[in-house]
Amino acid sequence: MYPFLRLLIRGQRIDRRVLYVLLMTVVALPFVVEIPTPKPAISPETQKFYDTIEAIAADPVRREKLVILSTNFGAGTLAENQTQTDAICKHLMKKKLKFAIFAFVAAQGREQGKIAAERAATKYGYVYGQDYVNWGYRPADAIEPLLKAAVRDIPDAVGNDINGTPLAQVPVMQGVKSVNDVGLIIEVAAALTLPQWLQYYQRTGEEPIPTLYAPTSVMAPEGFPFLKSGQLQGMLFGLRGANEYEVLIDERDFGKRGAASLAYSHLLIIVLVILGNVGMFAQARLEKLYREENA
Amino acid sequence: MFDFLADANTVKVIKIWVAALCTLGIYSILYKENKVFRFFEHLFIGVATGYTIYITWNDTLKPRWWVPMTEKGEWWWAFAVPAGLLFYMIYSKKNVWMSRLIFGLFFGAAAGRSFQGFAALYFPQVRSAINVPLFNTPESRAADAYWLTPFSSAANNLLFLAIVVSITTYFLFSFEQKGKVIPAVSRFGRYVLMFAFGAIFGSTIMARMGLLIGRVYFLVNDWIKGLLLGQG
Amino acid sequence: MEHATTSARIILILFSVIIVTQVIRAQRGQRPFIRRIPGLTAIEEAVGRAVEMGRPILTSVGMGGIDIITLQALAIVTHVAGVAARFGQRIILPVRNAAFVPIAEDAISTAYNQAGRPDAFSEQDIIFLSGEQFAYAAGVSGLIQREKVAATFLFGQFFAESLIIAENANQVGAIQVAGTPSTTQIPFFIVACDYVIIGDEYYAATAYLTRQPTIMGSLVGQDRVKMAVIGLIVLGAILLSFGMPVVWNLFFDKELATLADYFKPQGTLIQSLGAGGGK
Amino acid sequence: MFVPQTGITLWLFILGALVVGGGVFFVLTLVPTRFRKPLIAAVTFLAGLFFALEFFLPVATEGETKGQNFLTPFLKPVSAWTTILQGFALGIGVYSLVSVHLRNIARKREGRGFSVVLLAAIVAMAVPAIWKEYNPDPRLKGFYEIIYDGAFNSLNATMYSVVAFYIVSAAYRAFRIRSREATLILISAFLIMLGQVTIGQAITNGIPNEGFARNFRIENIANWILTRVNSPAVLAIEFGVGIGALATSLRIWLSLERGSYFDEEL
Repeated sequence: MYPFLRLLIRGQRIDRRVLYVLLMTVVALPFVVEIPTPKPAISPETQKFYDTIEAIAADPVRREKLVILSTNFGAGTLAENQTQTDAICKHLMKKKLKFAIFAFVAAQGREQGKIAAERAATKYGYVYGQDYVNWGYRPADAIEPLLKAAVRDIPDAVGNDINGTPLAQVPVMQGVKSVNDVGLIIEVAAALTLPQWLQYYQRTGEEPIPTLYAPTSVMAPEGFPFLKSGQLQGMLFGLRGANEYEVLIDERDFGKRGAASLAYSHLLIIVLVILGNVGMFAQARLEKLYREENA
Repeated sequence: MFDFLADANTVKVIKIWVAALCTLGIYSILYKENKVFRFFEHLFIGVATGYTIYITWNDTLKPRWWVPMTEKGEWWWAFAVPAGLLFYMIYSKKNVWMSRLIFGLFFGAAAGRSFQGFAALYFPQVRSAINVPLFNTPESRAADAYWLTPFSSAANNLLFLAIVVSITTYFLFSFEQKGKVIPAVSRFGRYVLMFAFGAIFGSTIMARMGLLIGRVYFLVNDWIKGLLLGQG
Repeated sequence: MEHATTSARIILILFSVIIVTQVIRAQRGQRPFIRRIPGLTAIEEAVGRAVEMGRPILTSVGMGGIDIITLQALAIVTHVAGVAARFGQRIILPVRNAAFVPIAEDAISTAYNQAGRPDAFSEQDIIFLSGEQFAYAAGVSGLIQREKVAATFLFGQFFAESLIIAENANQVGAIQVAGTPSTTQIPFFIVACDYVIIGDEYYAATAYLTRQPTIMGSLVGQDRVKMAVIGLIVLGAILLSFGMPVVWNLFFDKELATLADYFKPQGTLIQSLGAGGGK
Repeated sequence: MFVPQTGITLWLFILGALVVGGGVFFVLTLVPTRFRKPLIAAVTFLAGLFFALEFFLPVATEGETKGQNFLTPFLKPVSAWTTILQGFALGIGVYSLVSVHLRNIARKREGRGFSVVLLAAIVAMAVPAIWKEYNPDPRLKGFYEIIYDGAFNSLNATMYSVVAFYIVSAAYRAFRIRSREATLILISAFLIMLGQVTIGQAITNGIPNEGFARNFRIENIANWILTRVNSPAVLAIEFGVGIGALATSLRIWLSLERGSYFDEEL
């Protein structure tokens, strides 16, 4: 009786282990087989992210100031945050900007920042200490007082770099004393680590420091109010943002292959949800038919 | 002894094997809770605790306390020992209240900072919520404006206000939400909330898939292709 | 804003006075009215059904450290423990912040004593799992699956691990109530839990559950401040449409020299006016 | 008084500080019960007062201390002391974890093998990590790399990625058109998903990207939802939570807070 309806009904009760196997295959496929996917549309917040760095590099005064690259993420969000950090390092080095890596929530943030910088340094001839520095990690609970102290005296508040040398003695930090010597703040985040910069650093100098945000997709929706209020000048919306940013700085790498897996995993969810709903309606219809028959 | 640990290549191979086994071990919970998962769960908690010990010592206590005290002669850092000991009074039956002194210190400090926190985080938000003029909007004066822009931007701003007001009404608790207007506004607020949560969920799928892609890329590229098939 | 501007001082002190007066008035016996939020019936129901199933209940105070939101979560978990204790039901509370273990032990053991069942409480059930976010999530998932928990009560700050915990509990058929001010994690709780307490309801939950005059008074004060902010926003938007940015300037983060400056559009106002995105 | 010392006098001063600190510690144990709560309230209030005053007090408008009030210079030492005291609290967590698992082993509880694994893992990570800072032996560095990159990093990333699987099963189960709210969540989630992925964007690629028509391109719809619906919604929720946090801070700062932790007899 009604075999077609009965088949549809099974669509709403697929065992979750089948779903997991389906997801694994759909995600792994693009890494085994080359699957073409269209180029991404560049979203406005990614374009603003790119334009801000370009504008600072073009401005003779601001390009001499220090860029703080805050890498607040751990191993958990490598696919998104590491791809973003790799692209940012390449862009900063392409534009010959001085930057400092700093982590204050995820302890491994300092190691992931180091890896990204070293990977790009070989290509762009950047030398540690000369062109960039790594301030290392400070515990999350002490960051607010530390930032408040760093408004006046960065080398003293931060203390020493990842190798233990006091910041005052690191060549790239020469002339960098107070918040007014910082030209740009870039926050790569896996959790809520943007407010500390906005609360205790961004607007404490003579003029507000342009701030860029590279969160995971889960944190990104909370960034839009800050873009609208002018507290943020640009944002990379997770892996999607990283993929678009890679297109803008034409350094396509992990972003492109990842985008294909992304597209098909989303398609899988959409198909499954449709199947689930169709199955539900089919069951309702079948029950109605039975009631009519027995009535 | 253990000289292989000095050779970079062997370390790289061992590292990839360990990482692959850990990855598959954790994924085994997707099938069902089993002994293999329990092993990697406990391994994970242990390694994570070990890392926290290392980071706390190496990045905080050594450079900011031990070195200044013993090498730079700043002897007053020694007061940190009795102060830090207050934490451990939680284990004393008689003097557990003393641990409340240091917790009180931290609660008080966090509370004291909340004034600046509130002003610095929410004042710009209030300004952006006010910054929604209902006519002669800046978008209508912008370069790429076309015939609809004045109306669409005014409508957008009105919607912005309606959403902020209705959701805040939903979160009012000091009176019963009766009558005709308030429950309707509150219900609209709840529907917008649900719509917004759906959007947040949709935009987060991207992030989670990104993580899975990272792991699958490692398994396929570094482990299977790199080690098993030797295309290293 | 490194130091308060004059208007920030006035606004913040005004808000603080509103809240503190309501708290003191409530403490002096004037019992304020708080409407019952639907989420709370869900908590009572969930504990009841969990007790029937006889399996332990898993609770969490979230991923925060020694902070205000985590203490608030502890108040709700303590209430749940009080209800469960009457039936001698076991409560498991894995903790992420080490320093919070003794505080939680204090609160939960008191709840069991007050319910007259000190025997049902065991210190073993309040354990520090790990400070690392996902080691904590792995530990909680393992606990949920092994203990086949009957219910989970997840309150406090959560991040990406929220769905790991909620979906594992869903698989063992646990009844789930969650409450978090972390906006980005609410959608995950909505799809995996039976009931979710959203944003500000989180603070209302403690007020209603504990019936503490202080917290109820504070909630009334918070409502007053919320209404004030909404009033200022609507007034500000209307005035701004007529080109008068006075309310906007009240919340400006630079010190304004004279009273007249409050009526003149400040530099960034024009630039931010253009920040609207809609076409 | 606070002058750095060297050599033997340094160690004498340190010993002196420990003795004085220990003395204060002992005196504290003698504080009678009825003064304990007021003392805690005073400590909490003063700690908060420092930061509140530093923020609220007017600042010098010119001269050497421009933009500072008399409390601002103390921010740095307070930050240093906060960092260090936070570090001291680490012992509690390690103690409570280790004691639970040692008890499992001692009492031969079921699953004690896993407790051995856990304790061994703590040592296997902490010892080489700290030791490598003092001993440049490459074998140590190699072992640390295996434990950190091989085990810790992969466990962390994998556990995080498990969420992707749960998203699929949760979405499949929850996104059903059975209530008005569930349908709203389903529609907005779909629109955002399609708007963010190249395949979704391809559906509406045909529509020109300017003028009125551009509002029907899927990525612009998704962007409109995120900027025109999500932004005010998140803003309104965060307001409530922010005011709630401010109220809770005030109650704790002024020790008005009640509830089991605060009322307990000391």
